[in-house]
Amino acid sequence: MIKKLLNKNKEYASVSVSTNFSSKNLDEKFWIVCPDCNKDIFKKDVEENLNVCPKCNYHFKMPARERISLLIDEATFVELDAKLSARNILDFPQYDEKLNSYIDKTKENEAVITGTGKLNGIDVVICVMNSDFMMGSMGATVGEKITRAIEYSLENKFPLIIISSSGGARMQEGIVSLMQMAKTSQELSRLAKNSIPYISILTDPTTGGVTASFAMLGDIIIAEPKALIGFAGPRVIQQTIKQNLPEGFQRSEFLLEQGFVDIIVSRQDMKNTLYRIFKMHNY
Amino acid sequence: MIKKLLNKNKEYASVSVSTNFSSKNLDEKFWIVCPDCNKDIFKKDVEENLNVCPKCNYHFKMPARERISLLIDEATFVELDAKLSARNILDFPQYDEKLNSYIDKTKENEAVITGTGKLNGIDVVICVMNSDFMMGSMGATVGEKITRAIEYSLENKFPLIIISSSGGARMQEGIVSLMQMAKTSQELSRLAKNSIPYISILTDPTTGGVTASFAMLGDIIIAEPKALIGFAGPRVIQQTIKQNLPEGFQRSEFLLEQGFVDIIVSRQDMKNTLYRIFKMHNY
Amino acid sequence: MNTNLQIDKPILELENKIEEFKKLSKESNIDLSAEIKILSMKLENLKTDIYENLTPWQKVSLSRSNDRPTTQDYIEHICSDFIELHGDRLFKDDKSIIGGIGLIDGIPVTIIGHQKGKTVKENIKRNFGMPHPEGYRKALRLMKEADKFDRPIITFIDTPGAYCGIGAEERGQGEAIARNLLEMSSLKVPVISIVIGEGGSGGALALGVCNKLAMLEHSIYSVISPEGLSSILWKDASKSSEAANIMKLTSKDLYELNIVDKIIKEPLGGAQKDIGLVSKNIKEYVISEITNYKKLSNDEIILDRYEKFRKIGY
Amino acid sequence: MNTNLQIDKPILELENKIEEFKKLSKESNIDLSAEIKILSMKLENLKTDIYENLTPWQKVSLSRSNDRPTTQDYIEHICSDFIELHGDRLFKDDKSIIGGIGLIDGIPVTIIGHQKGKTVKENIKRNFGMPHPEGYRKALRLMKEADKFDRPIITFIDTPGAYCGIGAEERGQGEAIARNLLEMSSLKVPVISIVIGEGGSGGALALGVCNKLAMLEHSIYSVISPEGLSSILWKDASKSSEAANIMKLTSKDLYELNIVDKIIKEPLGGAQKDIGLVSKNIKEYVISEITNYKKLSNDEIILDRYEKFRKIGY
Ligand SMILES: [Zn+2]
Ligand SMILES: [Zn+2]
Repeated sequence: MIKKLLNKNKEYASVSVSTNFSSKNLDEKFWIVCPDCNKDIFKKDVEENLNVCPKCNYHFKMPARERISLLIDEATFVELDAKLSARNILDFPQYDEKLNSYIDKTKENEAVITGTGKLNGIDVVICVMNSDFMMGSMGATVGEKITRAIEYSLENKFPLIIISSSGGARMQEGIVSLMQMAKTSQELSRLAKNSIPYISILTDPTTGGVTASFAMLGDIIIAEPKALIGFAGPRVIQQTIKQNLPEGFQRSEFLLEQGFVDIIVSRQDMKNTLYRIFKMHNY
Repeated sequence: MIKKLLNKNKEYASVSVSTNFSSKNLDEKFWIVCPDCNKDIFKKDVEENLNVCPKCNYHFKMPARERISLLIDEATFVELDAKLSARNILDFPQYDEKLNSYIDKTKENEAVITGTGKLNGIDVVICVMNSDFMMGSMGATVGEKITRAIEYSLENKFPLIIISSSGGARMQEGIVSLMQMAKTSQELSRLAKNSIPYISILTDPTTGGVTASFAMLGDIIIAEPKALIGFAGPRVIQQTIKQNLPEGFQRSEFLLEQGFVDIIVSRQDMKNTLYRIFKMHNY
Repeated sequence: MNTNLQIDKPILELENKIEEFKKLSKESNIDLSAEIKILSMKLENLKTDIYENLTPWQKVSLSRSNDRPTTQDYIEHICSDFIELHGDRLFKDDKSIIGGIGLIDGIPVTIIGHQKGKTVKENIKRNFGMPHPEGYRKALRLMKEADKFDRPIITFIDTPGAYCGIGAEERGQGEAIARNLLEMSSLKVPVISIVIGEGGSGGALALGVCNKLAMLEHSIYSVISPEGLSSILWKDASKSSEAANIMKLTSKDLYELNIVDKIIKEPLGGAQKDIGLVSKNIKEYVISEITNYKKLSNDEIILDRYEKFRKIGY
Repeated sequence: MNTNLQIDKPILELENKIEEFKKLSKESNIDLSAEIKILSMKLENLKTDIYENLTPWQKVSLSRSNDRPTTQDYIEHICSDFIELHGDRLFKDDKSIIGGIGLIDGIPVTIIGHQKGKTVKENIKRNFGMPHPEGYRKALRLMKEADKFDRPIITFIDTPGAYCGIGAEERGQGEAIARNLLEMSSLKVPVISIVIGEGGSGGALALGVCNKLAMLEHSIYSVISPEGLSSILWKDASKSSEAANIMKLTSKDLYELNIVDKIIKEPLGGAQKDIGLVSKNIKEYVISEITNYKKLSNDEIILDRYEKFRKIGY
């Protein structure tokens, strides 16, 4: 079923390939080099393998809509607040232009897609951040959409899934974007008080204000293999401390070791793992 | 007032001096060597200074009854469960003899004194562990007396003070002594739920099962300067890891640095500090 | 292992003898069936005799032996599904304690236990089942999650004790254990603890503030190790066997002291002879207790646990 | 300091001139009182003119200047008694955040704030007011104690941001900040936050999930530093002044954005010119808010805080 969906949504798959994969030679239409194992791989093999390197299990980025197809039963997804789009609250220079160009490019209105659907028959609320849209940064609209999704989860008692991938707060919305960290976190506190499970899924990259708010607040925190996860980005840290960072620093496996991630789950097993978790929460 | 009390209870003061102070020469009746600053000090000067070295503020051990005099307003202390004494639950060899010899030597029935009294007019419950009695070890009776004191605090809504000094669980009472850690801690959980403040005072030495239960559970944890505080004793650690321990390891100042002690308070300031704390808790 | 073999030595000798007789009978075509039958009966009696009369020190050895089933083994046998969860969300994932959520007969539970290794390599990874503070903090985090989602908690106790070391002290070994004792007392869900091997002091109790405490027949639970006691009492760690004799650390002792609620039988020779059977016994016990506690309110569950410990020693 | 002097340069020049006139007048016995009066009026106007028209970047500089009063200064001035408490009970006492209990006009409160140093030595000890995770965890511990004993919480915000470094990431800087945001939202006591200097991003917000947010007039609060923004936008950290202009980071900006509830006036020249006065203003504000919240139930206090943040941005 997944393969079929991927074929259907081929547009997304190829977008991700052209923007994220590095090419080695003129055959770049067909072959790419895996950034992790450095091997040549046939592009189509990656695409048909959920954007996962068939040789080393490296997880390439996956477009947000494909993630929904991956996890939500066919034809059950109902999007929430699809029309909500960012506004230039601070009259920040060139922000409007930037927004419009991302809207054109991604055919999405914001850096998060929220909605409800069924996961192997279980009603869930799902938010998927879209790192193709302004690096998945969180401004007022992203914060609002996530907050409303949590409220939807609260009202309907559906478990909540948030798939993060973000560069952090959206600087063009200044302090308002910072405050979205508090806004989303406090909404999660209401969810927690009502004992509705929230599963946070961290994908490459999850940093900044998203890491420092809802992404780290899951009842269970799942990471995809080798995803970059941190508060400060590695370059900023390197500039600050003026020394090299240890191998594997801020990767999923490191966070597991340090005690901040519950499990690392490959894309292929994600839906079933979520299903098992919800079963263990009486769904 | 303190000085007067010390003179009144001279018996205790001299007990502590003879057992705890190392002597340097034949004048040991008058002079002692401070184990911290290594200076010769006139024994009487120490005794008149609350068993604190006047040269370096080293806190010598202070007998349990003197601690009560130090903190509780004159003639207001009412002892609880004074008669309760340990029993040889496990028929442990030579335990009865050992108990009797300590009872003879210390004129106390157990390794903790519990009671109620006023601290600058504020009603409090106070427990003082007595390291002269079998190293202040906690068996069933110590656990029971502390538990009852907590219950007394709970019933009367008096703030609780426990002054710890203990080598840990009493091995002669085996598993029953281990379980006192749970018994006292769960009673503190009731106190906490009722928002009655509990101040834990750590004195030299506080280790083992006492550290791993009520001693570490204060709303505010106060340590006397340079007290040894730890779970495992330093000798055991040294034997295990086969390397020297860092300077100052497991001392009050180290625990403050590591985040496990709120404040270090000298004996001279203890009563007033407690008073200020209770004032800030609406007493 | 050594001690295990020592305990089993007469059994193995007799088993060998029976084998010889069988071989002889077959090769020489002599009818030795009567003799073999007698020897087999003798063997059964010998086994029973040895394993029902293990000295405390033999039990200590058995409880520590490398081939004794661990928390992981029992989880595998009693859960139809299990997901291990990691980390204390503060400092580390301590591998000497494992925990996660699982299904037992369709009932969601949280299971937490000390984890020893069976090989040297695994034991190094597991720190021989001796947790650092972060292990207890991971356990507490998982217990609070269980509390939030109303899942009964099962803990498996199997540790020589909390680790003794600089890092452990620096990060508050005492605080971590104490915190668990306090927080476990107010859990609204039932906690069933089972000592499956070594119940070593505060490091064991930090997972053991429970509504019901069970022990596998040959497991032990004590305030100090026999080696520790013997070196304190007689300045001689080699008298551990004598120390064990006076310590009251066997399941039977603790049952008689009213501290243990249930002794779960092991097959002759110990749990490793039939993990399936022991797991079945554990599972039945756990399910029956969970069923009992279903009838109680949250407050009653807390009170039940409170009363269990309140009365100990007085 | 440098920038402070820069801002004050015309003021100092005029002050010097007045001094010269006075000296001249005295020495030469000439009556210059008319001139001096005019110059003094001019000085007052100049001061007002400069300090009421500070550019955002000047405010950034002022908010960071070494002589700006810190959390400790305000605590000393507003509390009749204060006891600093230490440690997160997990890993460390982080000295870039201080906290404790105190009395303000006899009312018990918990006060927590970022702490910068005024000297290099002190700044190293305080890590320039940039907390590690253990700082936020200490703050949370103290806030939960406040909640338990029904003490209002006052937080002083003054940090360049949460520290960026290996240890901070290893111990979960993101988790620590996130946890505070979540836990602060369910505190049953009122939280009054006051930005006294630099409000730097998530590291500031982790002490700022409050019922009322006040800012000292010349303090700033932003999602990123002007240097950071300028290097992202123009690959050039030197254009910080331009960045500051578009960031909306002054107290006035935040007041107009409905994020700040109150601007606390500073004397001309900045808070360091009259700590007593600024402290008095802070104290009055805090007491009036605490008095207001006394009338609310726990649930109403939580709801009040919730609504404050719920509406931000929409
Ligand atoms: Zn690869
Ligand atoms: Zn001295």
